[in-house]
Amino acid sequence: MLEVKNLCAGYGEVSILREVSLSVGAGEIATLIGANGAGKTTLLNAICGLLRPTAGSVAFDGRDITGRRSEEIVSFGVTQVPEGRRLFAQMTVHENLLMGAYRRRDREMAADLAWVYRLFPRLKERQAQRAGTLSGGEQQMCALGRGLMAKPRLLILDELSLGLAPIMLDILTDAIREIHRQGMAILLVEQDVAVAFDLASTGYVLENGRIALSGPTSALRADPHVEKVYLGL
Amino acid sequence: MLSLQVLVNGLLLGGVYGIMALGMSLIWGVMRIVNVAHGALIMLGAYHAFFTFTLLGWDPFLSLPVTIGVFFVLGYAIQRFLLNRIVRAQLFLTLLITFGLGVVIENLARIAWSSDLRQVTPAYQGAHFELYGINIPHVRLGVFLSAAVLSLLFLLLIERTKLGRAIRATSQELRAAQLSGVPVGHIYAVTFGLGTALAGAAGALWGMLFPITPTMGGPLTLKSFAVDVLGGLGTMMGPLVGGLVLGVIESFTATYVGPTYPNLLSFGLLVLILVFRPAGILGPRGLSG
Amino acid sequence: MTTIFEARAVTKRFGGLSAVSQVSFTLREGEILGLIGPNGSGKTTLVNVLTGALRYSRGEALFRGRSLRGLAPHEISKLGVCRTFQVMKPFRSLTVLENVMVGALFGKEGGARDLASARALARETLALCELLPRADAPADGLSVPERKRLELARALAMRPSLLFLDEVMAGLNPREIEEAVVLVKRIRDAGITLVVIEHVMKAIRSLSDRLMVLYNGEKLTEGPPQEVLAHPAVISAYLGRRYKEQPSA
Amino acid sequence: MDSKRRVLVAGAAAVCLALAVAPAVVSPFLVQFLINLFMLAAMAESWNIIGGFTGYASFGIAGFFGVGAYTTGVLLTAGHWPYPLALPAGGVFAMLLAALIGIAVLRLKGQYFAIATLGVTETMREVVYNLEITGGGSGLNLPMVQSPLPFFYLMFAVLLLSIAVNRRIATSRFGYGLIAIREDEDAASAMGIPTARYKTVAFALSGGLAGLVGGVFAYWITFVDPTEIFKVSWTLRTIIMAVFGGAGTVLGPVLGAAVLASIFEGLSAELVNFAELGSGIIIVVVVLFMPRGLFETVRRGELSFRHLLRQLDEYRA
Repeated sequence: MLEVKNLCAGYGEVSILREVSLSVGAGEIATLIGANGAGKTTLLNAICGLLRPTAGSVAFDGRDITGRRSEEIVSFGVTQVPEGRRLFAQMTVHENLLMGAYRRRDREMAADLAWVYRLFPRLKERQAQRAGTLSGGEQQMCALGRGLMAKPRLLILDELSLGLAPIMLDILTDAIREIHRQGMAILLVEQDVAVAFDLASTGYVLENGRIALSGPTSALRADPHVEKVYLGL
Repeated sequence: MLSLQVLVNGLLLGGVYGIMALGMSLIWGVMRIVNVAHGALIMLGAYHAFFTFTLLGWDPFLSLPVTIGVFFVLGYAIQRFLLNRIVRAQLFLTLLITFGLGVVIENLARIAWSSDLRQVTPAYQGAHFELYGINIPHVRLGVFLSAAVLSLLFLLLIERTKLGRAIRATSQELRAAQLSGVPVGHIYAVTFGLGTALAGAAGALWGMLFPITPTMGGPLTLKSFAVDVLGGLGTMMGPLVGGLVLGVIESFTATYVGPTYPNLLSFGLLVLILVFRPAGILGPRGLSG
Repeated sequence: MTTIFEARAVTKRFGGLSAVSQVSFTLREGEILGLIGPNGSGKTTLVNVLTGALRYSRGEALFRGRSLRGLAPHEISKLGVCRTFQVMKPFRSLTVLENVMVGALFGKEGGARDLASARALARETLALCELLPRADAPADGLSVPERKRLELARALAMRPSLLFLDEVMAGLNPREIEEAVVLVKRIRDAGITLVVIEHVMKAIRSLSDRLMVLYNGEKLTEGPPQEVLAHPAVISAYLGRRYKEQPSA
Repeated sequence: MDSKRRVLVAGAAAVCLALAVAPAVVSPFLVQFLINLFMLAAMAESWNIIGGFTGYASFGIAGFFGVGAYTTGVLLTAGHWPYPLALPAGGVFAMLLAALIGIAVLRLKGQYFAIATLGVTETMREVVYNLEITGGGSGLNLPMVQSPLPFFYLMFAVLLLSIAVNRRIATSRFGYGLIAIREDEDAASAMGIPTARYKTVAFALSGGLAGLVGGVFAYWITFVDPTEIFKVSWTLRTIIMAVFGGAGTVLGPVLGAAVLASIFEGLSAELVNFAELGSGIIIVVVVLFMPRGLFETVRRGELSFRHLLRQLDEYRA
């Protein structure tokens, strides 16, 4: 479904990504882990059209989407829930969710909205509330809901676990499993190694702009390098 | 009874101040651009109303929708082909380029239509009526009501429609808007178009109350600044509240202190508010950063 | 070794949420304290409060017995308490050498106040940080590791007595981390007390004399690295719930 | 001094010599043009201290220009002060006023600082407009001086002073502090720079120099009225010259003033009607194609058309 080949990107003269390749199969959950500053968000921005890559290619369902504008990429079915949630703070929860469906012309938006509210009942309670007044976990739910409203075929989650209380994390990971059961492919970019390996079947380890390791998460979990770099024991 | 008359005069004028400042506040709120050419666009709006009135015989109030349409297209083009290129440049470059634009517009007008004073004088120019002893000229009331209706329509557009949501989303969280599929370049152009349409309408209304000259723009840009800062920069209701408040304050100062003092007050107020309460009356706290 | 620095119940609240609450610790001269904790645990906020970038909500900190509460950042750095920034802040239009000269010119009292001696001190500091060959390059042309070393060099040129290093090793590959560890040790040997904030456990373990762990703005524990890293609460707070319990997925 | 600097100094000396002799040789029209050029260059240099080095784009330079003009004018007429005393007094008063206003206004950043300084200028005009001593709306008349020669040398002296101040700043600890504030104020403060104090001093110096220029201008033109002297276009023309020439460099603003003043003057000579229009178009073109200024663009060798087009995309939405 998503094919990234030898992607290079950066800001001004400083190049950050150096020939990164990764792929996400249909209906699969893949994860990308790495220390902050390793280039994770830069990679996502290059995929989603916020940053023009300097080399390499990005393909989705066989179609080359390298360097296309972000609004086009969303309508192709690739949606990113950005790091730090970035909700429209002054707008209500309901309006935030509607914004997720900005590109859609179809009729099923009402049905999708109902599904999101079933997935996150707390959002339904707070739908008329301003998004800025929600707690950290609730904001994360709203951001995830907004992404789902775009009815993507590939959902990219950037640092979902950031600053979440454990119980909230469990709710969100369960939600991800439910979403995955609906057949949606997910690319999980994470710092929390445990959550990442729990959910994803394949994993990529990004270090300083390069894919250092990749493979099934079961293998990665036991890999000494991962343990050394990400736990330092 | 005089103070009631002064209050009403202030409020009637405050309506135009509000609509004038609303255009600037919208452009500032969404793109963080201070549009120094705002006054020049208002001047163009006045001339547009004047020429549709004199050449085509249209009533200035009825020609408002046309003015709004024409100026929306003008604003959309200015942003799309000129300002979108520098929207992420440092601040004073955006200030400079809009200043350059203002000078170009002002001088084109001076060359095309000369500098002599023009005035939109519909048949009912002199008509007025009494209400509890207060003299209310038809034109001033018409201008106030048009400004009120326009503000209401504008607020509905921003608060209730999908386009309005996209504009608000872009102003609050640019990256998230892009990731939700909002074509940001287009939204910026629409926003500048709306801001220019409001400026054009304000110009048409202003032209019914005061003389029209190519150089009327400069002071109006500064007045819009003062109203926006007073009301709360970048908020929707701020400019309207600020306009009414400033209209009343100026009206009282002109009557009780002296005709030359209102400007001193409005600009002095502008500086004091910026320094001590930059958020203005309605704005959120801590906008000074 | 004498106590050089003492934080007493330092608290910082933003609205209702307290980003840092009741954090107290002491530092001995020439010691390296490692400060670790998951993202959003308040590490950088704590440094911002101690170095004057943010105001205290409660508590205070003493440097050589003198309270730092209420002082502006430049007054604190004049006393010799300096910091580097997690998000690097080079002076882009200046060269690498000029960036470091600013540190020399405005650092601790009694330093190089004229351009010539500042330039000399800057060169010395660049040599220490192995950046001398890049002295005349513009600051925005540097690679990530080089920029990290520039942040370090700028702070060193201020001749600090106490230096807060905020994630100078983030994003470095293993070899670059090794070099950074050597460099930090050299700084400590020059008699500077250090508080090192890092995620890279390997570096923290080899550098720190003592470790302090922050979690949700509170001090979870403090002590020698081996003891702290084996502490169950640290494992689960820092690593996340499930990694250890079910190794096989 | 290495050879490059020796050439530079020799060149500057030659220019000064030529300018010193010029008034006796050249036509009265050109003398007026040169006085005007010196004035614009001196204004651009004074703005450069706060806008170029410190990175705080003040839109209030016309305000202090006007304060200087009025102070000198009032001291000269009502106060009967001798001009050699009235002129520096005007500059000092403008400097003190700038320091006072600076303390309040410099807490603001970016757009808010710009709008506040714009508001300051407007407020100054309205104050002068309503004061008796300044002649209110009808303006202030100063004693006539026959030949423009003294103003030629005086304005030139003020220009040299403003260049000297810029040079002194550019090569001093204070200058490095200002540049650090421009580049990143948080980092500057953390590195020990007393940012509030440095910004206020820079703002005061800038205001004082502009006041001096105003003092010379008032006596040269012998008539000062509020709407003319506090005009926003004074401020913005000054800024565009500094930016066009290269804000943040010592001689950039002077270069910018020389080039643009000649173009504006040339325009107004031929197509009198279109001079202002021309200046507006130039401002738009300069910001679009050379946001870093002529000086920097030439230094980077980016004057070619291809580079200029690439410039267009740098700040795209």
